[in-house]
Amino acid sequence: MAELTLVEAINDGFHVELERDADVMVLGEDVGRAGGVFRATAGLRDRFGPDRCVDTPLAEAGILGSAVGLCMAGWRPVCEMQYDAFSYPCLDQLITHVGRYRWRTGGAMAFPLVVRMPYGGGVRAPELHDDSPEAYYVHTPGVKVAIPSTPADAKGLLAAAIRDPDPVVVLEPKLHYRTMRGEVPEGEHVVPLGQARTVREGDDLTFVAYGSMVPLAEQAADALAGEASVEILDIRTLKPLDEDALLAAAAKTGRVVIVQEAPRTAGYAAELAAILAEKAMLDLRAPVVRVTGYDVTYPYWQIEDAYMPSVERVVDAAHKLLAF
Amino acid sequence: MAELTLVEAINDGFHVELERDADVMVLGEDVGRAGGVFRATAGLRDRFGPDRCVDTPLAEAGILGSAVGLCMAGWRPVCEMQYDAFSYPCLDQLITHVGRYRWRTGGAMAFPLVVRMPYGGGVRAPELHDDSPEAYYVHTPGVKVAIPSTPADAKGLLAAAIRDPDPVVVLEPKLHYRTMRGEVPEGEHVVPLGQARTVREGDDLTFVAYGSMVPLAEQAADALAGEASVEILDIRTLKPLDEDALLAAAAKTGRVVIVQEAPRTAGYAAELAAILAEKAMLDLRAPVVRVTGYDVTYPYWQIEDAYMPSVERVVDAAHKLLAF
Amino acid sequence: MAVLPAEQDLRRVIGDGEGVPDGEVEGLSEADLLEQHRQLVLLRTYDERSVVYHRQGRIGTYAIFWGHEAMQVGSAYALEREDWIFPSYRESAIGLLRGLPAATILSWWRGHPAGWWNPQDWNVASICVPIGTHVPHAAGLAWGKKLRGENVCAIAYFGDGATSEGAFHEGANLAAVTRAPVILFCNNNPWAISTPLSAQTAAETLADKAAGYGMPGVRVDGADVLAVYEATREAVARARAGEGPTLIEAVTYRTAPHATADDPEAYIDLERVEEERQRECVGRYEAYLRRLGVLSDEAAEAVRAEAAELMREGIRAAEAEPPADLSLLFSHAYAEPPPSFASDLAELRRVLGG
Amino acid sequence: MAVLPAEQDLRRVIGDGEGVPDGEVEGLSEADLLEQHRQLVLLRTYDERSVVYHRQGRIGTYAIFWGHEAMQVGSAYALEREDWIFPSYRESAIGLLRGLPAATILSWWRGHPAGWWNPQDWNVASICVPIGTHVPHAAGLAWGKKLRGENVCAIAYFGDGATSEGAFHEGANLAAVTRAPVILFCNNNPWAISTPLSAQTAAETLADKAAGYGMPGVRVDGADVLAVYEATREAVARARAGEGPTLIEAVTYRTAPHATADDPEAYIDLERVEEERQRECVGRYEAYLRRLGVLSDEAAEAVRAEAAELMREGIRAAEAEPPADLSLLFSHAYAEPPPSFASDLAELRRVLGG
Ligand SMILES: Cc1ncc(C[n+]2csc(CCOP(=O)(O)OP(=O)(O)O)c2C)c(N)n1
Ligand SMILES: Cc1ncc(C[n+]2csc(CCOP(=O)(O)OP(=O)(O)O)c2C)c(N)n1
Ligand SMILES: [Mg+2]
Ligand SMILES: [Mg+2]
Repeated sequence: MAELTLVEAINDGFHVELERDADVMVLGEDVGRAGGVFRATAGLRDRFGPDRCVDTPLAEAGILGSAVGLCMAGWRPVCEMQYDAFSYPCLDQLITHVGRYRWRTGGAMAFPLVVRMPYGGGVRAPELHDDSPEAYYVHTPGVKVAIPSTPADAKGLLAAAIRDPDPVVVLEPKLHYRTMRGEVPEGEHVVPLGQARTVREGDDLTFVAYGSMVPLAEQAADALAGEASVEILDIRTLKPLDEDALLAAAAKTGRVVIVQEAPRTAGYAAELAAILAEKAMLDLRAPVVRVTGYDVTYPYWQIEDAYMPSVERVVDAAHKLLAF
Repeated sequence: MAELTLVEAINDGFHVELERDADVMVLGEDVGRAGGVFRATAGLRDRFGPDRCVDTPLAEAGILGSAVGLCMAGWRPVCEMQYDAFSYPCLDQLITHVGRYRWRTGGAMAFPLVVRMPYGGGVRAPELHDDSPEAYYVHTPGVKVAIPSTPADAKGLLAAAIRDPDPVVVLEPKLHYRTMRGEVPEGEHVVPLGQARTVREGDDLTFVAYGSMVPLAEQAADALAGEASVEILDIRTLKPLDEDALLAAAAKTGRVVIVQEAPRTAGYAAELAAILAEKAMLDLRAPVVRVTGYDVTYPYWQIEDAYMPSVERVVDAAHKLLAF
Repeated sequence: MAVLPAEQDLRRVIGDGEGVPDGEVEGLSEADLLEQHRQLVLLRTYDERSVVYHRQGRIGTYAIFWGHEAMQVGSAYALEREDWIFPSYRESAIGLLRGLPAATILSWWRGHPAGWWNPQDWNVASICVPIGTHVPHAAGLAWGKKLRGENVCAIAYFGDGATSEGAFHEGANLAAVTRAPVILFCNNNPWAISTPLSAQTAAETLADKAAGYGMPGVRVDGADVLAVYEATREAVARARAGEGPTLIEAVTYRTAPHATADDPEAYIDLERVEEERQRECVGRYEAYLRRLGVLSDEAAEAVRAEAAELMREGIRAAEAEPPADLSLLFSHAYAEPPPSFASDLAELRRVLGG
Repeated sequence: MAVLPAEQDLRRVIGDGEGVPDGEVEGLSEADLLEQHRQLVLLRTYDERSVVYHRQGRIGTYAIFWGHEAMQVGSAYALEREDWIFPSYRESAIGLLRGLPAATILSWWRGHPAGWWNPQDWNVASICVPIGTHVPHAAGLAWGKKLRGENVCAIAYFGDGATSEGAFHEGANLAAVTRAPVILFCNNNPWAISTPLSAQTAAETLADKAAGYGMPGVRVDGADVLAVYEATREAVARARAGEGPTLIEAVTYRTAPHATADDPEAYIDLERVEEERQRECVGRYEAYLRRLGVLSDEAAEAVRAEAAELMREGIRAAEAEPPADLSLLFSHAYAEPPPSFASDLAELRRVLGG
């Protein structure tokens, strides 16, 4: 076990996977010479050569579109989108081809590509470096979506995504790239897709979160210490969802707060709440509450902390449920 | 009152609005010379000239991007995306600019543009002429979304969208473009955004739907005649949502079926269900059930009817709730 | 070879039997010439029969390619079997040239799962519907094969309208930067449904776009199967030599509706259409072969009969396909389907069954 | 005017004081020459101070434009006040040339709402962050103004990397088709963060892309303010004459990091950077003016002092801005905010208040 930051864990995962499988290649803007603007791909170009860690032209749709062709040529391309909001130009390729091509071939051809990107706010960055676009990806058939919340999961989910026979989108909480350190297994480390993680056990309340909202949920749970014992579920894979874990965590306490950084309306938290409304009716002792970003453009960074779900807002929601 | 098909009503609305306001212009692929592949813009080029009904190059991002500039020049552009699935290239402009530009200007500049497109399946078309992409649009801050289900609303919501100071996306049920006729008020006709429509009153069950799923909900309600009396709510404007109407319709029966054609996961029905899970808890007598398309690529058209929500599936859901 | 000088360097091989002399293409045997004729007739027959089948309600909406056959045959004939073809809906039947059964393609237009072939069986990618989006796929495949040291080219077919799409631009640029062995084949027919080329671009020629990517751009008469063949052969040679992509602009005219659903009367000049139909590519090539004394009436008749039979057999087989099973809704979306698919399918069967 | 012949038609006016003679631009008075000098110094000062302010933690991440001043001043000087400017983050301070307060731009980099100006007050659009996506905006505005019979041009600034984006392509094509009076101004510096031009395109020059859109393409030395001015003036004249857009490729070299967050040592040749810094545009222009005898030490000093004072005042004013109120989260998203906004804000105040 090594103690690594979240982005170091991703870099470590890349080195292990490219070493393990010669078909894996990395492409994107500035992933090669610079090793990525966050250094997630540092050292790959020197170690595996410029053909397996490619600085592409500045063209997100072209990157993902060519990755489709690379899959057809037998590669397992891992595409980096430099930031969340700069992934939008690739949505067309993702929706019209990446998620559909396997189906088109009657299952005869696999498209084992990965699209990964830093996502989320709180980093005092200029406009459009702060988005949480997971809902766009989750709603798209044919693609899987994972979001790690710890260094170990960041490495393990990336490995699982790279090894998966289907397209996987991985969003990485950039807020914690360098601010979060944790124990990370050395060498090969795979966290299977489709398995949620129980962060802590509790009896009175259940917090459901993923990515950068997991540490926040933990802080909120700490703030409630003495008052209520909180179960925290880290979804980890948004699609396919570990529905059993969700239902179990909800049934255990009957009081659920879902925390999501993205704007509320039609965000992923709505899907989780809808599943509970359909399948956990008799287990729920209180309304299902969402604590989310607001339905507005991500703001000027001087007030971004007020946009982001906060410990205060999660605790407030918890109090509502406890008082219900 | 004239008896028009749904697409005739849209065309009528265009003629009225372009006549009323010289700042309104239409642009898109084949909207001019051909009057649109569905004839929604027929006659506009001849009547208002090639500068107010423009055949653009084949470039969806360019169409919407230039519409942003056209707004800055004082126009009210109405952009046609030729089909649902061909609107995806414009998502980047929509998310990064259309929904944000007013905010960037501190509210000083308005972007009164409309993006409209035929959407949905059931028309025996080749691949990618059948998508229901509303969730992508609804989740995007700064844009409003409307989906009519009748000829009169198709005209009235288009007029409201054109007159609205903010960007509005209008999805039109292409399945009913020519198969649905109805009374349409002549001349100016505006259906305000943000108001749902009670299609019929009922006491035992509530069906919530929009667009092409509204007639289906009505057929399902007919099929249940004698067995249960069904309230049907047509959401009409997905954002801003008429939340009061939704909560009232749910409270009235306590048993809610939401019908959506799009794939289930993270679709708009999830948002409706989530709102009920948070705000209608004490009114609900049964789980909130979603009847939706499946989480797969829209299928080969020979089996598309099995993909689409059917009267049978809605009735089956209704029986579940009645038996709960 | 002798290519005629033509307006805007439009390359031609076939003359007009009068003032304009015939040229010839080096290295093409009589057998090659007749095989390309057979292929032209095959595509022409497929297209004409498909329009009939559509009228009879036996296939759905269909994108007509009447008059585009020479572009498809000439270019595909310059490829090896290992080379990959990325067709748009306009080249839906190009797989026939590699033995893909007519029934398969007809099934595609019938919306039946039997129409979705395995691209690896024919090195023919799935029919691309969203305009221009397959250009990066072809670039990526060609680049990826090159990286693996496989000597394989790719060709992507798209129209004049497609050159306006960002996907074309990003794919072409990426192909050039990676020196991918890919041919970007533009069918300039010069309409995008109802939008004329003049509303599509202000460029003098579409080949002018090539310089902006640092690749050669070639203009060829798209109704001249031999000129198309020769231009493509040169592009393939460049690609195999590691010199990267080529943009070929094949100029023709869309004399048929965009698709069976389209009525061009609203926007097209029907007299112009009539003129253009006189120059259609199959007749032109037959006349050329006859002037060369290579094609006999019997041979031509035999080829037509063979194609007609293939279509009869094709539609019969397509219509003989058993109805698609519901379970196909959930097949092929993922390698390992999520548990929800099984329960969704079970519920669907129960509901429809009951 | 006398433009020097240069490699790949790179237009120059300013000589090197030795072998290469100075040229001059017709119609520019001494006052014009000095005003452009003032503007160069203004931008240079803004940039250098901003880097310091960033180190002091007074502004956030900042995109440095050291060495890009001549491109911005020369091109903007060829515009009228009614003409619209569409800057990228690289031209964040170009509004200064129209009197936009430094405090406003500094506030943008400070992430404070005071940094979001009203574009109509200055005919300077919002700073565009997503690469190339403002090209269609500029095209649309110019087209829209033309349709209204207003004699207004637009200019869009973007980099070499931006030319790879589909948005650039679609915007440029649309501008040409509509003959929009817009100048597409490409700052070829020739890096996109760490990606060299050679990995961005295989084209010989970026100006070669112009032919593909049917517009003129001009290459100019981006460190020569007068050459940039003159080329832009010609493009503006064409635009006003109804002849449509022009692509200007201004060639320079990025000698600073991409932004304050970037460390180029990993990818750039530092010796090359040093050489290039010797050719930087402000010093070159000052030497030119001195050779002409137009610029005195006092005048130069005065201009620098004025600029320094403007920055001191700017950062003071920016830092004097009151903290942004939470309610701004919900302002400006919609003309009429939905009811949910009021309750969201009330809840937020309650929660944070308590
Ligand atoms: C991205 C996208 N936008 C719109 C369409 C609808 N559409 C189908 S064919 C067509 C015209 C294509 O013209 P062109 O590229 O010249 O090819 P052609 O049909 O003439 O062969 C359009 C707009 C589409 N299929 N994909
Ligand atoms: C669509 C998009 N993708 C990626 C980025 C991240 N990014 C910011 S600047 C930059 C490089 C731009 O290079 P260039 O166009 O040459 O302009 P320059 O910065 O050199 O002025 C990149 C990739 C972005 N801002 N937008
Ligand atoms: Mg065409
Ligand atoms: Mg650059």
